[in-house]
Amino acid sequence: MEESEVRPLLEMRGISKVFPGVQALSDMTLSVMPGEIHGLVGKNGAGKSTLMAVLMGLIQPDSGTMVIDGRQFTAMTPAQALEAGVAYVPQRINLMTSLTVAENILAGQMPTDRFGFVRWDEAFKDAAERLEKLGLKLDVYQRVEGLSVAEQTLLAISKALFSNARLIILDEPTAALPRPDINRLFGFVRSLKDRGVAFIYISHHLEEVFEICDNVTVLRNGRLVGTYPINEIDTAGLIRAMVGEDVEEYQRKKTDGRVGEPVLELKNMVRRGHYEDVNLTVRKGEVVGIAGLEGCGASALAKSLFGLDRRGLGEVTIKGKPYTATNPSEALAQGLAYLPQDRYLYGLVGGRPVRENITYTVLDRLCALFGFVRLNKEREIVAQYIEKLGIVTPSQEQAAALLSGGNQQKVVFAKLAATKPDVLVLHEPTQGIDVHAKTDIYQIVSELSEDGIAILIISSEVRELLGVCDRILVMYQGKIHQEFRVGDPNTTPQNILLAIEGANTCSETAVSPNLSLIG
Amino acid sequence: MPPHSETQSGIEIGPDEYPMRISNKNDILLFIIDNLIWVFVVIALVIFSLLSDQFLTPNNLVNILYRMAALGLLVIGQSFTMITANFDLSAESTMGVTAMIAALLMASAADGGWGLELSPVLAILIMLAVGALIGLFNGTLITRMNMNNFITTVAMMMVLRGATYALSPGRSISFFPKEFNWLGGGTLARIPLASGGNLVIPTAAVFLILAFLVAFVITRYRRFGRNMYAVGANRAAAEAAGISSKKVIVAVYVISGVCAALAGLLDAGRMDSATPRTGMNMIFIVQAAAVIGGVSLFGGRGNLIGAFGGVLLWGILDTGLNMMMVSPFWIEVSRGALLLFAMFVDALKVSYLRRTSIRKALANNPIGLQDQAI
Amino acid sequence: MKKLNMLLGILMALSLVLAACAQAPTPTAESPSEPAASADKVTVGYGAPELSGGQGVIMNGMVTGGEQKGWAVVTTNANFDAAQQANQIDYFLSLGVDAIVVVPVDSQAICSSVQKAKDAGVPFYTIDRAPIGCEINMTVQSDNYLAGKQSAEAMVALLTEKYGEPKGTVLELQGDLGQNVAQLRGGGFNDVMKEYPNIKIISKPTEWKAEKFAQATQDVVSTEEIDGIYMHSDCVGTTVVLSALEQLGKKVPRGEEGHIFLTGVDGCPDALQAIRDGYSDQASSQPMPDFGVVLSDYILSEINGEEIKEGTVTKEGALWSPATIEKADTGFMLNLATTSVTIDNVDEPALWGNQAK
Amino acid sequence: MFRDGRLTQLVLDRLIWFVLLLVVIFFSLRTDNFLSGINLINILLHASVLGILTIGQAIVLLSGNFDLSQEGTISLLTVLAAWMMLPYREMTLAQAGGVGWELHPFIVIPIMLVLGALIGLINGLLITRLQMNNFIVTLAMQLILRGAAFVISMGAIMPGTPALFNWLGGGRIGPIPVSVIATLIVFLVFAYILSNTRFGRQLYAVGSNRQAAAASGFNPAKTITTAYVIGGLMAALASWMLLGRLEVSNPTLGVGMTLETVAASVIGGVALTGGTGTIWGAFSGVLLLSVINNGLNLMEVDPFWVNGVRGLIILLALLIEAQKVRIKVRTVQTTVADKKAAAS
Repeated sequence: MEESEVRPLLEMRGISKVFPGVQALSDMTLSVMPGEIHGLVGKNGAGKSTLMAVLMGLIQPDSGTMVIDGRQFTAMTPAQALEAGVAYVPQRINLMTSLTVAENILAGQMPTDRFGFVRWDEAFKDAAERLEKLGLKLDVYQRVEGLSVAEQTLLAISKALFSNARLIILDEPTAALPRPDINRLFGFVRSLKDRGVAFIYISHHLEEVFEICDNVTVLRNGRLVGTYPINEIDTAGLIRAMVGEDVEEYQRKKTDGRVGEPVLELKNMVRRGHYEDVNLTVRKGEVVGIAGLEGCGASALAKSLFGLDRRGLGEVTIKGKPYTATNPSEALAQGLAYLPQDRYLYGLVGGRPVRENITYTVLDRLCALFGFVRLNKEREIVAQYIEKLGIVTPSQEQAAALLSGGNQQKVVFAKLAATKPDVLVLHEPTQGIDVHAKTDIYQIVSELSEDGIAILIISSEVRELLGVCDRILVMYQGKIHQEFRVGDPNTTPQNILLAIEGANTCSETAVSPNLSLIG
Repeated sequence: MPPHSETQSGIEIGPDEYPMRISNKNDILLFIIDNLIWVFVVIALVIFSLLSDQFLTPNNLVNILYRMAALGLLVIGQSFTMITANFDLSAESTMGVTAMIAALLMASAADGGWGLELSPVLAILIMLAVGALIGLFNGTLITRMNMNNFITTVAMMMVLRGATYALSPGRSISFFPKEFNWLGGGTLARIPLASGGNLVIPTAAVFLILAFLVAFVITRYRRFGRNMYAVGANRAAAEAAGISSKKVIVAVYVISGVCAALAGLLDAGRMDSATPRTGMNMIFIVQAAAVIGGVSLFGGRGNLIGAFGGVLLWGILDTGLNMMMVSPFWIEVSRGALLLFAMFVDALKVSYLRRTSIRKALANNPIGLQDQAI
Repeated sequence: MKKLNMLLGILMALSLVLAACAQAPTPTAESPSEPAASADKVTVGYGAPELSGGQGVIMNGMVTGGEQKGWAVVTTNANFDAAQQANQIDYFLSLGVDAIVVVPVDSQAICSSVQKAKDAGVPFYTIDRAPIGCEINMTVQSDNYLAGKQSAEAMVALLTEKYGEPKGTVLELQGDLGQNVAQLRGGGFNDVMKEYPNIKIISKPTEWKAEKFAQATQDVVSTEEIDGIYMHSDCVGTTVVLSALEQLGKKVPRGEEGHIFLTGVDGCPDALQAIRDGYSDQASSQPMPDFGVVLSDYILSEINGEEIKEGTVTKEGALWSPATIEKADTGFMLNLATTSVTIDNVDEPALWGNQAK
Repeated sequence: MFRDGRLTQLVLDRLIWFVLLLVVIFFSLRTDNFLSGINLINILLHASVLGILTIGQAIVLLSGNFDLSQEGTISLLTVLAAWMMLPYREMTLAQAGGVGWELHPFIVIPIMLVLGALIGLINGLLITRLQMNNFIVTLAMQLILRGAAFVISMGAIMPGTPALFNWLGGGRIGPIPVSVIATLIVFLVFAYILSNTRFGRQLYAVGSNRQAAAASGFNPAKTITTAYVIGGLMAALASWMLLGRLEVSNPTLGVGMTLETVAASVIGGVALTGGTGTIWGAFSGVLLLSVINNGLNLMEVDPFWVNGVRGLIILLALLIEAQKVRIKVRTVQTTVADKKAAAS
């Protein structure tokens, strides 16, 4: 009993992995105690995913050993990993969308009677109960394809828990979650922690790492930088460890909102159930942020503007001209471009070369007679944007899917910027992107705004908005709830977070982010 | 499975894989819509019984089942593979080759057989085994060798048909023992009718219904069945849930092979002979029946009851058109037109579902983009 | 709204198509409304194995034969599918036809249906192919095996004439080897050829597909020294093979250097024309249109309760006459003579290939 | 060299050509005049009609759909063309003349192409506008079209199409058949179109990620419809070629060609799920099939076995081809790793 207390649940020693031409991991060491929440941070390509792949048995390490709960492995199969109690919750949720919630929860182990026949009533009951325990309200009869992204994420995490995992790897779990869900998740993670379940928590949201983790391990270029107790390091230090040198928080040179004539104007936009009397103006060269909880109406507003969704009533003008687009092509034609939240689904055509992805929006302008693309002109333009946005790619012909997250996002940016829009709507522009790339993206945003483009950013990262925007609008329950002008004394993260929560302060939600922001 | 393939066709938002809860009006409506295939079946029955007075006789109705028996078995096998997002185009040839092998085993050398003159039971067992083996082979090639299931089974289709021709060679073999023909050609009972004459119940008709029932129970009430859906819906996720997708896929191909062998048995028994062409050109019709019945070409959707409806519909069209004495020159056209019509009504259903987005699934999936983009 | 209108439009269009199909002009069938088998009117069910080439002719023959007698002839097409044919015979039985005439897709598989017809007391006849292994009322055929032999003999003669001895290479373009027509036509041909070891036979299956006739000819003729070509069906083959030869620059008229002998079974119009033009040499012409007409007489007589007797049948000016009726174990067999058509008798007006419909 | 596995990938992407090479070697060893010039021309000749059809099929597949109606289009258009061109002949049995319009080929050919395009358009509209299942719609269309061919011809053949019309299918320029040249040109054209035109981009985008394509301002419905129209056009072109070569119409023409075209495309690396594959890949598939058919015609194979052997060879080819997937997986992993290295 005694030694099992002290014995770590997971111990990885001297793990090395060489891919032809790249040392993905060298002599990595990682040790997780039972009931520990262990942060794992590092830039994209630092080796986090490779390390996890080794732990999941997806990749066989060249050297090194793993001890899971006293059992020693040099290499293992995914089955062994599962059996040893390791579960992985990926960033991009991977569920059986055409099947019911219950079946997704019980996949592979549907309850059967003694003749081996599936007992549906029990299945649904069981699934419902399990979800109930997590305080998760989901219709177990519903097909997963009918759930929202947030719901799907929660379901995926719950699934991992149901598979009796002792060690759960959470990879960017909060990427698509609104604050209350994050709190629920964290609360739940903590409750499990008390029961001795260990977590490896991978995230780019450092404040969350500070909020939830006990220890944090930093990787850089496939090597271990160090493992720190969370209370012995601060944000700056962590970033320093990740990046290798000091990077101060990004601060864009703010323009004064009054200069420049209005470009995008919304008057009394109403779409029942989504948003009501939204009035806002974005001026030339101005960057306006919209903050709010999931379902506060911001994303609905953005989608509607771009024609991905019905618009409802209300008047929209761009540079004084009425804006009437009902679908993306019209939207682009009338000067409004939109960077979608899910770049995998709406942003990129992963299988196609970077070159094509960048010029999709401007083909018409590139086309000569009979729609023949003028290739050299195309290459020119693409080269420009690759250079301008600093996209790291071996060639224009590289398949977009093979780029790192940050570079993929830059490609999407290039695609939009190429249309020379008057208005650019960005939805979570830095989601799942490493710190370095984020800074690049912010740089890009400010350059674009200097080009005179009116920019509207919808983001859940308050610090990001504070860094980039001139004004920050907070939406709550479909209405514009409050406006903050950056630079005003009362424009503090705390106040904004409070506003996001709808001003009525419930301690837990208000306090936890503060901690991280103060750090 | 590419996202658009789903939005392509209505029927893939077909009957549910889970027991329907009839709690409110919407659900009842949904239930009807989800089982639209049966509405088609009824409509077809009505139309044809109006057009031809010999149509709506008990014997004729039973005979529809009897005639569709072989097709039905193939549809079962195909549905199993399709639910796991695979095709088995070799089924039609498997049907042919197994029937021929059984015949060769039973026939005397004089009748062109191998002169073994095996007992029917033995022959049947062997043909089923052969079917299973073929399935095993298909499955192994596809899972272990990473070969494309569509094209692999097409190649197998050629190989097996060739084998049938070569084994026979080219000749039909006929006149099997009664026991062999019992399943395919035998009659189970004769029920005297008030209108005079007997209602003849062929074994094949009953067997077909039983087979579909069993298949349905397997796909809905056995773990294996649910694993099939899991694999078809999202192979990676299924793997993550500890389901060995390769095992499942191999298994469904074996099942498909056995079903094809049974189809061969039914056909040979009914015709009392095995021809080198047995089963030829059936596969597209088989897939059509399955798809009309709501089984998705891309896996994870549809159920066996629906597929049964598809078989029935096809049988009714076939019988009806022939009994209406449509000129053979026109019959293909009519069949195609009716098929198109069924698909069209089905499409209406989907657009209705989307308008009154009863199901979030439909509201969510991006069909909308396409409409507005036009 | 626009969408809805379009839906309606298409709905209309489709229902029109359907209507068209339902009341399709069925030259052969009575309108479905009135019961097919009424006491006064004789109804005959005719099952064709397919409809292209010679089979269309045979069906038309049966239809004309029936119409002359004022019968209703219900026609179906099995598309080479024995099971489908069985279905269609079931339909005939449930329609209560007075007689069933079938060109069997498969001579053995047909027997199960024959049994059903017997049980229902409906007389059963076949055309072109006798059943194997069961007894029916009567078969009207002209021996496919014989036809094959005739073509073979013609080919042998031509080769002997060319080389002074029977030798050379012959390309045999086979039908679908899964059907016994092809088997008989091939069998007759090869049984003759067996006796001439110096004649090399290259056999290529074509499944009756015109493309495959062309491809096989192209491939073989361009790579081998071919003296002659024998086609299991000159209806499908003649034009195709000749055009293939032409494209190879090997379409040479009779008598000139490098002429490739062409023989085949069926005796289709274009085959006869080719013989006239001197590109083809022989066709074993079967009196296909007559099958039905002749048979209809015997059906009538049986309906009137008369017996069919063995012996010889003669008809003025008919090429098939004199024909013999004999009692085989598969029932009465009326063998119509096959005519070996060469340049000498190609203009014989009685040849079906020379007749207009 | 193999460091980033580019060379490996280069080879793997073209593996099908090596498989083709293997098959060619096999046949040239087993038969005498396989490699003779005239026979190579034969191979190309047989590749022509199938090739044209496969282009259409491949493009529809790239958009993520099937087109089973092509073979029906062939049946109908060949019959229709003969029917419109040939002089009226009193219908001798089994063989018909035309309707008596005796239209000039220059009128008939455009009609054929227009009809082909029209059929494609109907397919496309039914599938995109009404969300009908592409598989069933085109299958039904196939039944209808072939049925119509039988209705028009009453099953009879119509021989003797005019020489002018036959030029494409039967004519030769020097030793080279016109159809071969035409086919190669069409392949070039479409290879270029797919890589270098707006439509090509849209096709691939829609095929591989419909939502992203729509969000980039494309119109998936339009693209798919266009794909079907091209499919129909190619079918019409193929009909012209085929009828020109055979010089006789027959309602059964084209039976079973759908499988061949899909097979050729897939062998050539066109994915049934859309978005991946190239015209040249499809071309390699076509070549492989026609090489096999031709080789079997030259080889002394028992006719009963021909089809079996054919299937076997295809199976083997696939087996070899399939092995690349495993190796590929590894290479891709490495490339990703590289990117990561590059990023950090």
